[in-house]
Amino acid sequence: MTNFSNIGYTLLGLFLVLNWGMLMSATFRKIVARVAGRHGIPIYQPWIDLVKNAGTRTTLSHGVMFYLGPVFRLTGAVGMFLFMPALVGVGNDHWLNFSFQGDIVLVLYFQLFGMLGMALGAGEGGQPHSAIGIGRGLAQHAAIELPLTLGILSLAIQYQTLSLVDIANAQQGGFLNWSLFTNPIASAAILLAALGAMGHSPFNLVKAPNEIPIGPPTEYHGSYLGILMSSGAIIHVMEAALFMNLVFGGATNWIEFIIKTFLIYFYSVFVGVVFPRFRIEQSVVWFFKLPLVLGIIAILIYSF
Amino acid sequence: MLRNFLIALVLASFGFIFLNLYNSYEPKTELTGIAAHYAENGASEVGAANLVTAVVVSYRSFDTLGEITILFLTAAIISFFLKLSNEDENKVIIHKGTSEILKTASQLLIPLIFLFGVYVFINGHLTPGGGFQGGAIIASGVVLAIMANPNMTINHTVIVWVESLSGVTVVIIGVLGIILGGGFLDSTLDGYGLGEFGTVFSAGTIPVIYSLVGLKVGAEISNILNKYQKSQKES
Amino acid sequence: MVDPIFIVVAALGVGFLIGILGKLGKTFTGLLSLLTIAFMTYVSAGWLLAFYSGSQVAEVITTAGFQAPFSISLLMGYNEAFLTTIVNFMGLLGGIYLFFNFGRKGRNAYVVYIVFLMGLNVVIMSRDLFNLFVFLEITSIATAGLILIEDGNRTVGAGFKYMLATSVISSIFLLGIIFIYFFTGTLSLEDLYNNANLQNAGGAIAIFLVMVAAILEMKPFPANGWGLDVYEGSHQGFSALISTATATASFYMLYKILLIAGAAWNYPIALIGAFTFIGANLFAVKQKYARRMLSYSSIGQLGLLMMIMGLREYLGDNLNFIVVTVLLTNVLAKSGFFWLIGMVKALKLKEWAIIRRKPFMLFLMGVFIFALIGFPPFPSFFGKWEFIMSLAKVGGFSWIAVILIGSFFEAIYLFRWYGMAVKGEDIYDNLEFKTKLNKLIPVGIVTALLFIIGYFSAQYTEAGAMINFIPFIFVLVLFAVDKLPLMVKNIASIAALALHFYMIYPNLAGDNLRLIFEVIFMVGGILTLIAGFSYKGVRRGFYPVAILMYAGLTAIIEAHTTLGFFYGWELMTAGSYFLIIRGKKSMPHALSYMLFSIAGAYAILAGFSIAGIGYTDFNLDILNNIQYFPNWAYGLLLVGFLTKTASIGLHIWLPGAHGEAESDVSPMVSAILLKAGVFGVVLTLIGMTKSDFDLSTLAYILGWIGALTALVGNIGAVFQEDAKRLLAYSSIGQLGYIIFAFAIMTHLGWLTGFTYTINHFMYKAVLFLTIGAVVLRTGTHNMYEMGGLIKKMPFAFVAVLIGIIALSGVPPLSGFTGKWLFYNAVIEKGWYFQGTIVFFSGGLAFLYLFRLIHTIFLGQLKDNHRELKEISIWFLIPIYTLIAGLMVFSAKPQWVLQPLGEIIANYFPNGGLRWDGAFAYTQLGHWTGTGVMITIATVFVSILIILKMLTRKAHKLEQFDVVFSGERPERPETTHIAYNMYAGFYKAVWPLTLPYFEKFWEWATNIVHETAGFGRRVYSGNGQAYMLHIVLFIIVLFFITIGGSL
Amino acid sequence: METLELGKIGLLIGFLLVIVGFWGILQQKNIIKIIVSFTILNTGINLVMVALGYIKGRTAPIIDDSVEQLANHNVINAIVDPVPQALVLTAIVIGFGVTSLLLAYAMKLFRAKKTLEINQFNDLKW
Repeated sequence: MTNFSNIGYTLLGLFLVLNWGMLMSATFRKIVARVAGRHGIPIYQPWIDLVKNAGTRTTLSHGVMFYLGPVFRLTGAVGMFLFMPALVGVGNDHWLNFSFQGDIVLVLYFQLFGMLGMALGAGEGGQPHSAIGIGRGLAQHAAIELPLTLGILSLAIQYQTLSLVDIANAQQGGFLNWSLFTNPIASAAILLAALGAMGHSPFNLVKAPNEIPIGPPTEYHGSYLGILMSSGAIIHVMEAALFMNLVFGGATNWIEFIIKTFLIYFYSVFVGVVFPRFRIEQSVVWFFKLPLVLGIIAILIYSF
Repeated sequence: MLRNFLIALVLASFGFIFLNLYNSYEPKTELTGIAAHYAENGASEVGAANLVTAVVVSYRSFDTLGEITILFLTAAIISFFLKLSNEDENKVIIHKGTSEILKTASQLLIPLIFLFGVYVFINGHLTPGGGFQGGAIIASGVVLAIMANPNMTINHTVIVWVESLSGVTVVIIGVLGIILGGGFLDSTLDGYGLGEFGTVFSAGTIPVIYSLVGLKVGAEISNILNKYQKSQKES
Repeated sequence: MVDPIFIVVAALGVGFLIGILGKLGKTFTGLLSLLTIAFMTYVSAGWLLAFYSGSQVAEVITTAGFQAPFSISLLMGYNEAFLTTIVNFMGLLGGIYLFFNFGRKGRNAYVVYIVFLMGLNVVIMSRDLFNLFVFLEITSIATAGLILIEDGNRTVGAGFKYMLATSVISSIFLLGIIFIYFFTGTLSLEDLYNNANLQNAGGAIAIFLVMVAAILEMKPFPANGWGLDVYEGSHQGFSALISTATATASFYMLYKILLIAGAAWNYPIALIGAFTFIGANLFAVKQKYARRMLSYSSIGQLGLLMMIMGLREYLGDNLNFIVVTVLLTNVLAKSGFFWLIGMVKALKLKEWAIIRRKPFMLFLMGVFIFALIGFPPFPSFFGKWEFIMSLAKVGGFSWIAVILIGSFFEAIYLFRWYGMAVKGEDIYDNLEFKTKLNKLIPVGIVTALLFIIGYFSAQYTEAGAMINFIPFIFVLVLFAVDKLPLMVKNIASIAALALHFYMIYPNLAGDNLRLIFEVIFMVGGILTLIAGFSYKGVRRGFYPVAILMYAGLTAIIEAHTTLGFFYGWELMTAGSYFLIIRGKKSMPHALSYMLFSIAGAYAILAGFSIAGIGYTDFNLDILNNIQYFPNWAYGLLLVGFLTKTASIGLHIWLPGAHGEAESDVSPMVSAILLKAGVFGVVLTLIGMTKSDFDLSTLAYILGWIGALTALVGNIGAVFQEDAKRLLAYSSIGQLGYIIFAFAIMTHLGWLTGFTYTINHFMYKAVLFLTIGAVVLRTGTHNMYEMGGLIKKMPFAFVAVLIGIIALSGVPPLSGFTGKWLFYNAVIEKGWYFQGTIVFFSGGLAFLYLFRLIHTIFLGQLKDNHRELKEISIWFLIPIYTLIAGLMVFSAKPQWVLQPLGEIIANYFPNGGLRWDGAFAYTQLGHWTGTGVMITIATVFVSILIILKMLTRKAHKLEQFDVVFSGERPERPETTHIAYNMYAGFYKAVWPLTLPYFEKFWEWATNIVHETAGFGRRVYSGNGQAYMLHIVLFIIVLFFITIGGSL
Repeated sequence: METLELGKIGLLIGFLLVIVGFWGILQQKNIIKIIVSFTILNTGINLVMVALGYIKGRTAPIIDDSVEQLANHNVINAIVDPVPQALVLTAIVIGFGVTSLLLAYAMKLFRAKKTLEINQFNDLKW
């Protein structure tokens, strides 16, 4: 059984993921700008922001919970990294991180750790926009839950395991073994849910910049913001990595990891640039339609 | 409308029931059951020539006690039901006098009626009649008296005393039956023989009981009448 | 013994004498008559004792020195002794009660009263048909007189109707008697029993006539308008006697005549009884006036007695026990009730709020109501139990249904009334009531007797003798010392719970299943009681009922028999009802709670009765091997328990009941009480696992019920504005999870179920206690009226924070344990859709939980809350104790899950968790609570340190230092996002939130009320119409019974 | 048709009176008339009782010379059934009691509402 011996690899992986995440978000902003016909930021902007934020002298606090909010958030992000394997497949045991501590259920529920803490922190800020954003976020999350759960259940039944590692390993040996092809319907449900989970337009209700100026983090600045940015970066990658492991056969080396996460991430980004933002009820209802149906079918296949 | 229909239905159905009863009725040809026993042994066991009286005062004396109780009960209830408030009580209404004939006739008749009543209950065990009948006759005398002279008042105390004493005595005699006889209300007490059959002093305690009953009934009915009459005063 | 004839002698002797002695004054007359009645009681009681001791044999008393049939004879047997004792004793009490009323009417009233009782005695003892008639007339006339001891036209009218009715009845009776004599030549009952001469058409009719008369004396539905009017119109002191003494006598008269009529009449009698029982109780539902409502109730009881008589041949040895208990309960409780009404002059039900001015009277009222409905420990509880059990054994399920439905109607109106008395607002300054000693004494005596006889009837039954009454006695003690200060009572109560737990622990040590629940009940009880210290003053009436509930809960756990279980169940129901109704606006909610509980209890009762078929004893193990109709038995039991767990459709009572309850009561009824239902479900399911039948369908349905309940509960919670209602709905949802998990019927499923049970106990207690305490501070339930309280009560905030993290199932707290097991159990079982619904509900939990903590503790502090202090220490103590437990369970789940696994292995040996140190494995997944806890803690702390280093001197902002749309808000209200928080989400899911079930139950209620309102109009109040009813009743009965055969 | 014997006639008339009584009780509106109807009803029943005790060609159950002659010293063949007569006696007395009480009630009712219409007296209902 893997244990804490390869903690070094884990930290290294974390570092990689953090930087890759920032790079990815920069690219994202660039693309959006180009689509809008602007020039956009330089690609190294995120690092500059991070350093600048970390360096700010004065920091203001609304209170303890406000202070802890970002900590929760980053813990959630790091935890998500820890409880998921970075790389799977033969000879990658040292890249499995702490995935031995729990299976996919742990991952799914641990996402919420960060969300919740962040929500509370922002809540203490007393900024109405935060509350609005959080409210939307929770509602949408509940809606996403349905197709996602159904899809994941379907996979779990297919592979007769809940362990993310085993699921990913089961898909090795040629892309035809990917769930995407072995269990297309469940994959479809999951990927549609993924759009919501990634939180880009049309599902970026939480941060909806020009409605509730970036929602929850509104009140955060300086070091808080720095922490939030890094956690955001990690989360983006790990969200993608989650779906990679579920549907796209995981990654056996970092190149594969980077490519796959990049593609998955930008799949949501591109959808985002094309579609305008939903209103909350539209979003919820949308998930109750096609994704839900797909999910149900995906289950029905295994019910008989 | 529905009501009338229902009533008609009810009456018709009762008719049907009674018809069935009537059809299942064959006239008796001889005495059966307890009646036969009474006919055969009534004279010897009870010693009353009037077998009805034998049944009423001896065999089924417990019922008779109930009868007395009922009359007594009715009188009691009416006496507090129709009780007058004090000012009503003291009010005096002068009824206009009745006809001379009635007055005179009543003066002649009332003693006779009382006498007849007494006769009827004293001979209750020999001839048709008995305590209740006698009592009723006496009460009818009282009615006549009241009619003849509406302003007369009956002496309440006397009535009450007669009522109570006679009642209590009946009960006491009944208890004597337990001590000296075969059971409660036994009319044949040891050391108090049946007497000679067919004479007034025969049939054990029956004449006594019946006389008491007669007094009691008379008193009670008069009492009730009295209350009715008085209640005219109620405003 | 004294010759019974002296009952008559004494009565008449004194009666006649009073004519003269009356001169000596009313008081003397009164005392003399009481003395006489006392003597009569002494005689009959003497006989009763003689019979009870067993030495005595029945004795025939002849009159006039001749043997029956030639003379009238009386019989003094066991029955006669018992019944005459009832009559005379109640007569004595009634005499005391009415002492001065009689006095006002003059000496004759006493006479009539004595003769009335004497008449009843003879009616019971007489063995001669015509004599029966005579003394029946005596009693009717006496009744017609005694009605008049209360003045007023209503009274006179009632009496007149009564006389008309009885005259009709008696003439029918007489007609029958004379024909019976004609055909048989005798009048003695002995000769008439199975007399060959009555075997012809005429004989049949003759029998019919006497029979129908006897039945009519029992005031059968609908030919009983006159009876109602008498009960209502006459002085309540005397109504008490009609509904007890007279009822007893005419009951026995009917019995004696039924023996002439023969077995052919059993069924009709039972049927008429059933109609009367249901009809009367149904119509009573519509009543607004206490007296009349109680009259209906009395007639209903007569119906029940008739049912028992008609069905007596099925009841075997239990017959006497059933009759005695039901009869005695009715006699004592009903008379007590009428006497109570006589003292409380309130006519309208809602005016009864004035009874609160004398708490003792309120207590008495409660005793009578619970006795009438048949709650323990009162006699009728055991009587009805035996009755139903015996009926089930002979397949009389429709009769059981009748009894339960009728009793349920009775519960409806009695508890609505009681609710008005306990909680209705007392705005009737014009009304006041005096409690004279001579009126209190009889009421007190019957109350005491109810308890005593209840105790002895428990001892009579084998199962009842096993019940431990000590907790209940402690409750009575608490009632007695209710005036003491809160501190004393609270300490005493806590000590009592602790002591009890200590004492019964050895018995449970072997049985971990029960032990878990006992711990939840007792430890939970102690913790929630601690919160009570924060209250000031005396807090009247709280501790008795709280302990009553805990007494019931522990009785459920300790029960070895179905009877014992049901006993505990009913105690718990009663206690919780009183706890709930204490809330300010709780009147309607307490009522619906009670009604659902009683309906549920009856379902359980029916289930037990079916389960008991084929068994002689009531051992609880019979549930493990139900031999007949297993689906019905288990189904009914489940339905019953699901009413307590507030499952979908049966849940509408919970939000109000839990939401409006007092701050420390909500956790009692939510975190603790609901587990009783869970325990019941578990017991039933255990039985189902052991059963040889295939009950998978039942479990499957249960699974869906659980899932849908979870959905309904959580959806409901999302859109609440009231914090406590939010938590209440959340409880519904949580219980849904639990039911679902147990319904899975696998090792993992049950492990999940137990995990959730324990978790829910802890975090729901934490949340309810905290929110309750906060509500005590803020004085409002509405979340949008709060906000920003984290600054004022940080400890409360932390408590809620931990509570919601645990409830929502976010790692690393114990809530996740449940979620993780859930996934494994669901996939293993293959209930994907139900499972998904539950997971979705879990998602909804986030919405309401965030709303709970955000709108209360975060956001903007309200101006009127600036002075608030931290919640009371007495709340914090239990809260943090529970949190400690929660933490241990989270960090070391194996400490709890492994023993649980061992328990469950008894029922599901395969497919449990495989433990490797702190690592848990299933076929599908793996997880380590401890490890995750450590990891997360490490990460969290290190990040915190980093942040600390980055932000050395973060300085505090003021409340309004936020920029909102370019404005700096000065009013918290405008800036606090709380009201209708999830409007957008509502637009998406509103169809799920419609009150379908509320509508359904509303509809059902209306049906009942409309029916009652329409049906009761047959009682037009016109005496002539009543006579018409009577004759119609005769006709109809005639054509139903013998009309056809002619 | 053959001539009805006395017993049957009594029985029929009795029944008739009973039915008439019931008719009055149910149909009459005036309380006094209702009470009268009750007495008719009772009379009917009493007549039925006596009729049932009747035996053709026998004399009253009083043992005197007439009985002696009728069936030389054999009372049992001479008299009609004494029991019904005893019962009738009781029944009459009871009837008297009831009637008098009813009349008292009638007085009170009249005092209360100055009317004897039974429809007027339905204070307690439903």
